[in-house]
Amino acid sequence: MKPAPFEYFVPTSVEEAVELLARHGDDAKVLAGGQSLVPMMNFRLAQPAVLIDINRIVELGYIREGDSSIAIGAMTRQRVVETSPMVRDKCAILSEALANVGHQAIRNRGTMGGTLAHGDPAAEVATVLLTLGGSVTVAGPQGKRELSPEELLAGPYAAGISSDELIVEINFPILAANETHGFLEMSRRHGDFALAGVAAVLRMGEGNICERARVALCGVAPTPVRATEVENQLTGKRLDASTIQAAAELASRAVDCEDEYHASREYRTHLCQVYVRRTIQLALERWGNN
Amino acid sequence: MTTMPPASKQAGEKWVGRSVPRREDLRLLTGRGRFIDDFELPQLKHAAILRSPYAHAEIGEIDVHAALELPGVRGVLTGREVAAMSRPFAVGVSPAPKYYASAVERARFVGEPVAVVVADDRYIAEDALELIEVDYRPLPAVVDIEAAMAADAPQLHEECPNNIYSQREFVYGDMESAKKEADRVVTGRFLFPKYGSTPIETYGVIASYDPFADQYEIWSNYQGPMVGHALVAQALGIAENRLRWIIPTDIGGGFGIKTGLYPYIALMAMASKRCGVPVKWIEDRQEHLIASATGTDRLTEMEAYVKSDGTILALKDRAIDNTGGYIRAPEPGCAYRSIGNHTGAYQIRNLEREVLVVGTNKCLTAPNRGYTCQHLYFSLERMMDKVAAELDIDPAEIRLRNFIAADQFPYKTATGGLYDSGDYAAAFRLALQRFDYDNMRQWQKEARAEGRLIGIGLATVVEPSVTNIAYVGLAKSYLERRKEHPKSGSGEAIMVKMDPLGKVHVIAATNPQGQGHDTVISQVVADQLGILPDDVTVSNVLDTHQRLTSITSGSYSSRFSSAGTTAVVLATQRLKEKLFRIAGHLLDAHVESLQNDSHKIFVREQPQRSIEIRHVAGTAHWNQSGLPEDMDVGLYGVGFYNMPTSEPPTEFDQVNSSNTYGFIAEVLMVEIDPETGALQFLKWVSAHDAGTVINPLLFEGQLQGGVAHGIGGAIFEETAYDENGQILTGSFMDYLVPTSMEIPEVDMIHQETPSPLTALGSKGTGEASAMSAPAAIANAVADALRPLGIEVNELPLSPNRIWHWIKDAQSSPSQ
Amino acid sequence: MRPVGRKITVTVNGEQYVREVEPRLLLADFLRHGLQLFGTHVGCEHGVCGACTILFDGVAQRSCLIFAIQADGAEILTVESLAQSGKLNLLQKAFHEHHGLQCGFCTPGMLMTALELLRENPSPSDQEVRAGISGVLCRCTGYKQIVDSINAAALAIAGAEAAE
Amino acid sequence: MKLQGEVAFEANRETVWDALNNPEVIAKCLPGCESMEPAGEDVFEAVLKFGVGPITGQYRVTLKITDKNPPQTYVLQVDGSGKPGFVKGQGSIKLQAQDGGGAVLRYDGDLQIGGLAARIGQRMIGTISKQLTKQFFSRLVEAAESTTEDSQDSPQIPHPSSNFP
Repeated sequence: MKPAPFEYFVPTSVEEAVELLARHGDDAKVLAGGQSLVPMMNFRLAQPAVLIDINRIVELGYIREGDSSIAIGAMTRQRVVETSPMVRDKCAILSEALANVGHQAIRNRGTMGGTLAHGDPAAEVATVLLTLGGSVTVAGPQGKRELSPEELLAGPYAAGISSDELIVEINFPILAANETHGFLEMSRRHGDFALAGVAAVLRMGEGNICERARVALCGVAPTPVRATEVENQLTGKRLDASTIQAAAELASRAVDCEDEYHASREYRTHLCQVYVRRTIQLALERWGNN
Repeated sequence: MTTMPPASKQAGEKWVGRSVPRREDLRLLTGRGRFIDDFELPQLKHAAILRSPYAHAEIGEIDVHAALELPGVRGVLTGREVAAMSRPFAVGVSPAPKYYASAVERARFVGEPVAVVVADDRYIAEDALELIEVDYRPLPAVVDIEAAMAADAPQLHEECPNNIYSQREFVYGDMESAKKEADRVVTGRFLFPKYGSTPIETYGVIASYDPFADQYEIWSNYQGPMVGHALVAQALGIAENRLRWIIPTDIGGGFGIKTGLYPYIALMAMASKRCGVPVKWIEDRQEHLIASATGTDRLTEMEAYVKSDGTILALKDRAIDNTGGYIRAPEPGCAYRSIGNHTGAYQIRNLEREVLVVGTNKCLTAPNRGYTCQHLYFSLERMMDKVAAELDIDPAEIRLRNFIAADQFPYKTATGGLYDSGDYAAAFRLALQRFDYDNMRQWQKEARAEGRLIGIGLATVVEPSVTNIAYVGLAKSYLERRKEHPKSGSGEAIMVKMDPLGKVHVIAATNPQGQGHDTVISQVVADQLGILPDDVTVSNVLDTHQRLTSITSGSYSSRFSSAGTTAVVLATQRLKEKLFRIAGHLLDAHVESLQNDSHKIFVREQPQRSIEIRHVAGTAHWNQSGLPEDMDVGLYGVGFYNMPTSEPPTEFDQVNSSNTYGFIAEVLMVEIDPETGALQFLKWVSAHDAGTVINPLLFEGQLQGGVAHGIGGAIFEETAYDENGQILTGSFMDYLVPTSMEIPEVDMIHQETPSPLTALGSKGTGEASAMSAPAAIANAVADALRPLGIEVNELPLSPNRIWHWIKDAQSSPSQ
Repeated sequence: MRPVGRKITVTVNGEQYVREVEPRLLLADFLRHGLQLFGTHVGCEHGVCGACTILFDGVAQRSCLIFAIQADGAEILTVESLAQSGKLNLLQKAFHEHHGLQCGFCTPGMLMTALELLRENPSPSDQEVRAGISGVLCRCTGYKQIVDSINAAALAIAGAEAAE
Repeated sequence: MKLQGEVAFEANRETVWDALNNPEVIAKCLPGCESMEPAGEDVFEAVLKFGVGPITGQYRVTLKITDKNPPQTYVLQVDGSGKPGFVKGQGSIKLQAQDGGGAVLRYDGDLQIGGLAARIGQRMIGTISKQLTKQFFSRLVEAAESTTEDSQDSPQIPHPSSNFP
């Protein structure tokens, strides 16, 4: 298990990286944390002719608190975000979701931009972004553009980014005082890819009325997906066991997955329902405890 | 069990029984261990293996030109060259399918070697693999045990019609009377999956061929048995003394799986010869997961003939094992290894058994921690619970009613096993008490009433250790066996020598993979000589040219703590005898009148008549004429111990397949999430009787490790295939080795009933709960799901599987 | 390894090395075969087993998922750095006393992981220890005695610090 | 692995049938098709190179069309091998004319994926195979429609979208 040969570039600025991407096109792959790419290269399932290592673009490592969102540089390591007191305080769902990404040594090197650019169907960070409705800034030959999470996840493996573009920043909205959240996932072992995972953010009003619901699922479709029918069902309802259950039952409509060795399609579909319910309940409990 | 701090270092104390921390740790904790990939040789080149992507395919032309032209490539060895340079490996069935170190005309499982590239480094060797063009002509594949025997199944080998490698029927006792006497028959059908142990260090071989001496030198982390040495020499067509085989001191885990490594030794020996350079091959994880070895999968159908009071009169079973694309020694051992303990911990005097070993397009098998005892006990212990349920007797009670009693030892089983010692009921009761069994049963009732799925699982099993190689003979009938030389044995060799200053060095070839043999040896020798463990150094390298070995050498079947330590005692006693004879000669005293402490030997009744041990030792080395006249020079002792109970099978197919027999009782409780099928352990007590415990710290380590393997097999691990023979678990992302988060705290208790066969009374304990945990967990899950009418007859107990069971049960109309 | 590619300067266990590396050379292979530091072990080469875990600029990472060329200018610590002057450090000592290892193959990765764990959380609960080492697979011990070892090391380190 | 689906065309059935039988069109619709050469009647040898997410694939594939029943059905056989292993499959393609013009294509295939991609990419290959299949048919729709718009003689095949990774 040794990678095939490749040409190696190590730009120190975004401009330089973008220029290299433009020059090498589809032959090139961006190397960020490498926690998904390098295993595939070691298996020789990925054989990029050119590797553009962006680990030395120091300008891409930051966490900045804004008025309504947190801007995170693409090369910020997942573990840094997970343990950031500010992130824990302002966007706890992100810290909670990150704790489910592999193991600590993986998160120590894995980056925020890397996980989004890889776009795994079970990716927790993308799921949170989809739930929060944040944005991703990419740099390309035509300059920078901003993508919604939906645009980023237009198809499997972050199909929304073209091969000459580079993620430079991710914006996560800050959770408002009237919002509560939950993130839960089920995996075979601690740290494994989720069989099914759920992120939920609920804007709550008087008397446990859900004013707005954002719910996304991971591991159950070609990309992380919003469970819009669940959201619609929750919106405007007073949350209790029966309204939550009624909404959870609609989770299966968002599922589009294959039978595979660890879980049948039917089982995954069912897990969504259970985990949506549990996640909403968790969010509600947190709201109640506030 | 608490571990004791190391003893104060005073001579004369007993060291056996103490938690002495391991001397091995010092190098392993500091990065100074020496594992196979840490060895380098001048001019060493590196091999990579091209492997079949097909489960079953004819192999046409192999075009290696482009690979050979790649700079840095030193040569390529193809399957046809392997066939020209070697013979098929011998195996204990006839007719035997031809199995070479590489596929020749046909590949029979995904990952079977097809060619070897030798290059300046592994990176280039892997580049070259991509340049080899192989003309594969795919054939239909079969992976299912029963489908393999069907008339229209793809045939793997013309020598083996219906893909059957081995088939035998056995009858022990008086089945007819037992059947007549029985009040009921309880039946079961069980499928045990294919999984391995995935040691964190993979296989590795360094092979160097000397064309002038026509001799091979091999370094490898092969774990034994050294019958592998004979098999490789035979395959290479050379005398065994031309194959020097060295096994480094440090091996990164074995668990039986590394017994499957020897064909690669032959392959790399040929690659070295073909390319004219020493060759190193380190298996990568993908190669390991798809093509090294796993345990067999097994289909068992079992019938129990029982009395209404729960007495089990007889068992009838049919078990089909699957050794994959070929059958490789020590297989068909999978089917026969546990025959001596086939009736487990119970007094079952009658048994009818049919055994089949079939081939499918799966990777090959090897012993895997427990070597099919987990398969046996999965069916036997599930049957005990089914009998209990059928008769409405508590599952603990049914076991107590059928146990072999303490006063029946040594106990000869119906199949010829000779259980050396034990008190099963006492050990089991200890476990039940610690678990608070009666109260827990009551609590379970209450929890069930609340709708919770709580299950209590029991397994009470016999842990056989120290294989007697005779059992492989059962693959052939008595008439066939009679034409061959009988085979038996379990021998282990140790040499202990004393230097001129009276310090001791032990020369061992026990081939440990982390069990701490060197520490144990120092404890045992210290006790025998009355000295300190620190005064004993140990060199433990298996080198067929420099160490005493036998066919049975190696570390497998939990041999060391009993056979190995007995050889240590014998060797030390012989050294001591010689030391005393010299001392008697120098003191002019009878040997029988002498005694020693850590420094001197003295006359018991006149302690002032003494001589320092170092002076006795010094005399032996420095003044050889000062020795007694009839004594040869050299101050050493050799112990070569073979268990007296290792005998060939009888004409009635009875065989003592192992030599010491320990006991394990598992009592555990699980809760299943009815919504997700996820399983959680609530409580677990595991009682073990492995005779005298030599080092409680190390003993506990073996037990905890066994639990983890048992949980792996029960819940997480499977070498899974699709219907075309494509492997689905080719990485650690899909082959699920339990992490620290999946293994619960297990409360270990132990009881000691010493073995009369070993010098210290110790038995083996290295396989432990790997044998019993799958059965106990399955019983717990079955107990939890009983209210839903669900049968548990298959592993692994993944949440997906459990959830589907629950769903099917809930959607099927209630009876 | 062939001396092609680019020159890197890397500090390993306090010693500076200047070497030429091919870009695709994995850091684990560089440490082992390039620098002959065989203490770091390779168990899966896809980032799951954790045996190759080292400290890269002070942080625990898989050396099988990093190219050696990326270590240019980095400070790396491997298991060989732990014992000083022929003496085990407190973590190693705890592993020795509590039988936190058997075959020793996962041990280097386990130690480097535990080192980071105790640095970040000097008195972890059992569950935190288990979560902390969950990225390193051990097939021998069943983890129990590793958890015991790390707990004991935490106490020993706290004791030593209090004594200072 | 089952690959099943339905694709609606604005183009009429005959036009779609022609596109389905035009090697040039097929070559342009196959994701990552680098070359496609005839190798007998209704048999083609193609080289496919694609990248989905981290995975790069290169296959040499033989495509064989059998059981032709113009303009309604045929059976497509695929047999290929390459760096990440091999693919082997067979699928039926059925065309049905729609009342208000246009056509519906139903495909129903069984794909076997072996080797490296199967054993490592277990959780990815289903998604990827479906993605590539969808991509083929969406390109076919474009191709058939542009044929209708322009002339039957010189089909203007759009280039594969460049942002496909």
